Amino acid sequence: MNVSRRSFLKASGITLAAFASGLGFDVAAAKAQGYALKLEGCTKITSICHFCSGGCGMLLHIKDGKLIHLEGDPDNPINEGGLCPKAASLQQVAYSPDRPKQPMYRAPGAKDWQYISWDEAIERIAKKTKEIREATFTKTEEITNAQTGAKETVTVNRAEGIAVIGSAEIDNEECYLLTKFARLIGTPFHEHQARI
Amino acid sequence: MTTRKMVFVDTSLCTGCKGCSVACKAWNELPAEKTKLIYGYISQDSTTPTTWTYMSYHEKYENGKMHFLMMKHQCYHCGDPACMKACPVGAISQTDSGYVLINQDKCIGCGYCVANCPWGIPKTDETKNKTYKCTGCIDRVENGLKPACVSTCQPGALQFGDREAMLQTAKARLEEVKKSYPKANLYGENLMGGTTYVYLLLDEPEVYGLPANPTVPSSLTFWKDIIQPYGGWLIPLAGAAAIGSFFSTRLINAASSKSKGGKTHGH
Amino acid sequence: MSPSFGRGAMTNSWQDMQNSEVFLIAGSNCAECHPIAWKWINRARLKGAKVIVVDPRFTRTASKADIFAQIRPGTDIAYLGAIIKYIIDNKLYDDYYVKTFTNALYKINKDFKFEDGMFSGFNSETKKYSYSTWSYQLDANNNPIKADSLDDPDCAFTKLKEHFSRYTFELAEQITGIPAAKIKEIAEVFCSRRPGNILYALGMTQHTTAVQGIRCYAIIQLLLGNMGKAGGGIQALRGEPNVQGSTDMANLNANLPGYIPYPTNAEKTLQHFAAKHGTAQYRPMVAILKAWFGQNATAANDYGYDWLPKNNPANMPTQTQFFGQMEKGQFKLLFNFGSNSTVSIPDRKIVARGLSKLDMLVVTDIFETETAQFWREPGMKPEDIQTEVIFLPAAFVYEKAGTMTNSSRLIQWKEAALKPLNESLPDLDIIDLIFKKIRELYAGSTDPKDNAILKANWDYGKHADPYKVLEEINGYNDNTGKLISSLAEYLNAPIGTVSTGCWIYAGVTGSGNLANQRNNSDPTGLGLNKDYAYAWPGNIRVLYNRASCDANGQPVDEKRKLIWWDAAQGVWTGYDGPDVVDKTKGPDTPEGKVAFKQTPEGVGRLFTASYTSGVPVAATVELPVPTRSAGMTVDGPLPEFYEPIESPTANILHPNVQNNPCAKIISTEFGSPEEYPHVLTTYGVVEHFCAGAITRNIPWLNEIMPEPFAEISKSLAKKIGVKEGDKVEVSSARGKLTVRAIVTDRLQPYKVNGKEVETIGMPWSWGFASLSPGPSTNNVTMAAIDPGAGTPEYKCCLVNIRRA
Amino acid sequence: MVTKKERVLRFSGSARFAHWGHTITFLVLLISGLALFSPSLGFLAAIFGGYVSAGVVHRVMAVFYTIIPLACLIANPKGFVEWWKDVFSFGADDIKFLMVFPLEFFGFPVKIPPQSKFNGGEKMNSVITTTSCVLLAISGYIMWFKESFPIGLVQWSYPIHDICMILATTMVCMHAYLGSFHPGSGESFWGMWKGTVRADWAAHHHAKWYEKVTGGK
Repeated sequence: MNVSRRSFLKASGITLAAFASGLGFDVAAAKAQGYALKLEGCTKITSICHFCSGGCGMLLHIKDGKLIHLEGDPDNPINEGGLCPKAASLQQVAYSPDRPKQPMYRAPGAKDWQYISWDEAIERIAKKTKEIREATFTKTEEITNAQTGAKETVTVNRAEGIAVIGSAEIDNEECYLLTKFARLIGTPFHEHQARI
Repeated sequence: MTTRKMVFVDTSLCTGCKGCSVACKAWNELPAEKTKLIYGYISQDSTTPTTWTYMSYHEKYENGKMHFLMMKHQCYHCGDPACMKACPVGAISQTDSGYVLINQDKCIGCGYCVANCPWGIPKTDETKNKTYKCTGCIDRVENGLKPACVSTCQPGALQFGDREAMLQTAKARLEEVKKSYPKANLYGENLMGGTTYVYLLLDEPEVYGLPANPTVPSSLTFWKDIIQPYGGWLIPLAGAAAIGSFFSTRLINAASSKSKGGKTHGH
Repeated sequence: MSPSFGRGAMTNSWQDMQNSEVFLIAGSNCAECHPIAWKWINRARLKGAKVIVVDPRFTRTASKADIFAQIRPGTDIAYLGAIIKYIIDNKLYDDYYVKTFTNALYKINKDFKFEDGMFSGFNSETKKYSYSTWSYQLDANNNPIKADSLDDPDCAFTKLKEHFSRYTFELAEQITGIPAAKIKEIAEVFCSRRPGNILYALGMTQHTTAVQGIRCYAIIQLLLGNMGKAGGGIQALRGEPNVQGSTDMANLNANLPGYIPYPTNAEKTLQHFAAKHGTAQYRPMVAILKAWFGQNATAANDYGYDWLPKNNPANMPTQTQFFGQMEKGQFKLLFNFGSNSTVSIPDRKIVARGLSKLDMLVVTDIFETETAQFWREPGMKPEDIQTEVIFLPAAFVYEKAGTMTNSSRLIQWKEAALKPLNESLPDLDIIDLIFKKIRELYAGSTDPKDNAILKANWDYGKHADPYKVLEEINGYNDNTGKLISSLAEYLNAPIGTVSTGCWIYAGVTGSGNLANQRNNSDPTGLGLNKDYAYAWPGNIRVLYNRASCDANGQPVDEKRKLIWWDAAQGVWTGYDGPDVVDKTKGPDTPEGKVAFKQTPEGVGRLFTASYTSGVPVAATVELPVPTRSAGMTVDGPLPEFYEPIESPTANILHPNVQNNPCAKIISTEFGSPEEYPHVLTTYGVVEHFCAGAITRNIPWLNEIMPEPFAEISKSLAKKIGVKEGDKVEVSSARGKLTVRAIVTDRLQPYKVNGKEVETIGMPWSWGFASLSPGPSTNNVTMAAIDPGAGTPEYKCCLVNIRRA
Repeated sequence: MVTKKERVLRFSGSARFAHWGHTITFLVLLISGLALFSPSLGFLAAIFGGYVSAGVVHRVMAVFYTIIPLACLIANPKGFVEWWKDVFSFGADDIKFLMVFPLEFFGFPVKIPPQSKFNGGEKMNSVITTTSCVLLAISGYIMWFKESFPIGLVQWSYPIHDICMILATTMVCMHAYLGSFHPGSGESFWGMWKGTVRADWAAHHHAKWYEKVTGGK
């Protein structure tokens, strides 16, 4: 009985002390803490936004080859660090699990893709290009001379069966090379979404 | 950093692009949520544990003239933060620069801050038992960068700087904007002890669905300034009385049994 | 714009918008589709600039406008015509500017006529105009005869005045649905504040009257003297990140890089080509042939001109028409680099029909687009589709080095920041690998037809190096053996001694990689940033800036000085690169007055006359080679209003000529206003991009804009018994789709010819695949294209709507 | 005269179950909840393995805390009715009791007026405790499911929960002490523990009730 009485007292004491010291609002100390920046130690590489034609500069922070963060490039005089939602979201493309991992092939009539190697893909494309080019090539055609009205045969070197749709979303060098590629293989049928 | 900072949200310049929403997610590494359109272009109409800022749109067609108002919402970082007052575990603190922060190590997700914020900004993740809200990008700010939302804002509707200077900018801009929008007003300059995010609204706060005069709930003041500091004393008082009685009854009993020859009180 | 000014590009820069006093934003929802514009428009607004927005919907752009007018889609020319009439009637034009820098005083051929909606020279069989009467009265030296005053009955200004005299504010109200008083207010505000800036985008170009609408802008800006000035100009806000570059690089059937006209079978030799297009095009043609064929291109073999495929003008399909040619069996193999036609082509069922007929479709893209998997769209039968499809995963923008050219012609270099994800490769490598493999297959062939492949200059390293390609684009000088150092070096070198893959880019790598310049200082405060990256041509930031100076070559606007004539040094100089013929020719010389040097007349063209400048001279070739021919508007030298192909009303200007007589119509199904009473307009939203192939795979963007919708007015909602959030079915004669309804005051019914009309607005960025699939609006749109630009009329067609 | 050996039944089984069930749940709720009352009492949460598990315990206990009295009410409504009848038969003797009680409490010999089954103090305790407990439960559930209630109600629930906690705890302290270590009330503990009390104690402390149950013998 004595023991329990003593323990009761003890507990009461502790509770009392706690109340005495702890009651009332504890105003949080407003102290500046050391906030670590996740960008520390990152390499900064600039790039250009992939959407509208603004040409806004993006700044990619890279650590150990990994993209840590992407935001507007404050030194680009066009956007001065600003980015619209589309551009600001672009870091989600870097490691998107939805990006196809390797070339894919869909056979005639097939219901799904199958993965193929780059070598196989390029081989198939090149062979098909040659096949179609050979089958649909127009070396010369007859035209009416607008001035004289005479019929004449002209060299046109056209691969009629091949069309190329380029893109306004790839780099200049790529656009240029695509234009060159199309015309070299013989197709003037080369367009892209600038028309849209 | 000792001076108070401020973000001036000039809704007369905001184009509602939601760039701030995405930049916030990107910087704070917050996952996307599955949404549906709720109304108009609105797919989010409140903060969530993983959405710390969102855009709202308000349409008002008056006298043949359309008003399409828009503003971003996030924690206001009050000068007198109700959330901080409500927090029972001291997880919420305020920096000298004016930012109100939840220390996630201390937060227990009780939600007291959620219920007491006049704008209902903090939100509790019930599975993690942690409450989250805008941090004002304190890590950026303390390291000399602008908050992510400010930094990304293309139309320049968000400006960041020392509070005094920003307020001057805001007031000057208000004068200008009032010429075309007579109801324009600054929202936050003096509210809740002066907020860190101060808005130039083109119309009355109610049009934006905002409380015109947000205050620290009186229940919270009553609770935290009266009940908790003083009311609690009742308990130790009762305890003390019990202890007092424990001894006094026995002392009196002993005294009286001496005088009455050891007879008990006879209960 | 090219027919008006000589170049078809945005004239000023994004940063330059801060210098404007007033904006007319019509045909662009730039707050959503070009958010960067608003950084700079807002800077101008903070200085007091006014913003006028004309749009079929009250958009997020309109929310920031001082004046907003809701217009019936496709009727811009009507109210713009009224503004032109207002400027002329009230003599608000800049007299000196108009007389000096435009062809206002040039006398027009007396046979030119405009009657009952048609210009003279129409051939109803070919649906094409002959330009013979759209010409100047010429003197013996082939120079246009100039009138003494703007009142001369033959001069272009008078023709303009007469043509637009019909366009009253009241007539414009009947056509556009904008109240006459509001059109007047727009005219007053825009004319009273200069410099004024006009911004447009696809809202203007996606019509069968695309070019003529933009011609109206050109006329307004020339009359007001806003061209060539800081804060002025016409900004064609282009749609994609590198659409300026891809057009510069001629991913188009009618050009070679640098806007060289693509040779047709009528130009059977290089000499014929030179005769047709003049030295202005002959020079770059030789240079590009030298770039492409290197040592194998010699004067003796016409620099390999023969090896190039020649266009047959009778069969020059544009992208929208490609799919019809596939269905007809012409095309068997399609290379599709980074575009998503299955979502983006109007009346889009034509795409799947076409693709199904191919032998092989090759798609490169970042994500698996709808186009790549067209064969498994719900409703398709994959087992019946014999097309082989190869999908090649492409590297994303920051995974590869290279340049992109923004809307204001700024060429910016970027390094690869990350390795391409998984096995993906830059498109450059993909093209390089395919070409090298094809060349391997043709190795040893002696067939002349294979010369193009075998004799091509194609060596960019084992892994194609974009900088090597850019150097080829920049070009080399045979005499020095070095890269061309500047545009001037290319222009001054004898023909045949320099090569360049794209002459307008000449100089970009001539003295180091100028596209990679990073000095962002702006001492002028005008936002020129001249040492940041490189703008073609010749690093000029404000095109036609000669027009910003007076008769003495001094800036007319002291606050916005761009260039001036330094008499002491005898040279044009300034903050910007002077856009002049010759920097040493002063303002008192004929050359020194030329502000629009890419037109044959050297002036801005109010009336797009058919004209080829220069006298016949013997160049290095035998045939006569004139110097420069004019860019033409194929559907008339002056803009005229025509109703959209599908319209709720008759053309009240000329009931017999309802539509643009030259429009090319691809769709085969049309709806009547009785059956389909409402006007549909389509657009993008800020949260998604174009066909959405990338943005619909970005969770953060799906979060802020999760689904497609149809915006309708409250009155229409009431009529069809729909409330916010209900599903509605929108249908046209071509197809239908079901989406969520947004009921809003931002659309209002309006009166057209006394009849109440409703506009329905729908974004088009959704397709059946991706993380956020949704029905495609292009199920219902119209495949009819502008005769000049080749752009389809996405922006208006007739639809019906009901509760789904 | 009653002898010391005789015992009288004071509390039925269900009443005792209700009392002790309530006591245990209340104490657990108190300890698990106090951690949130003041940051300095945070150590109490450690008993439960931290705030989060303390919160879980608090919520689980809250359910028992509300179910037990309700269950007993349903099982033995008569007992409840009697209890409350007695509690509300608050008369002059009860007031007298309350007046002398403080002296009695500290051990001064006083004359206690005749009391019914529950003395004036116990009646007070019953009213305050019951009110507090009902309000505690209501405010607690509002706080728990705050999304379902108007924000003003939620906000007021916090101070109300605390006030009720303070009152209830104060009463518990007094009640527990009086029911255990207070020399004068010791027997009442056994009343609630065994159900019966010594007859002589009953006669002395709850004369009215004693007379009523024993028929004035």
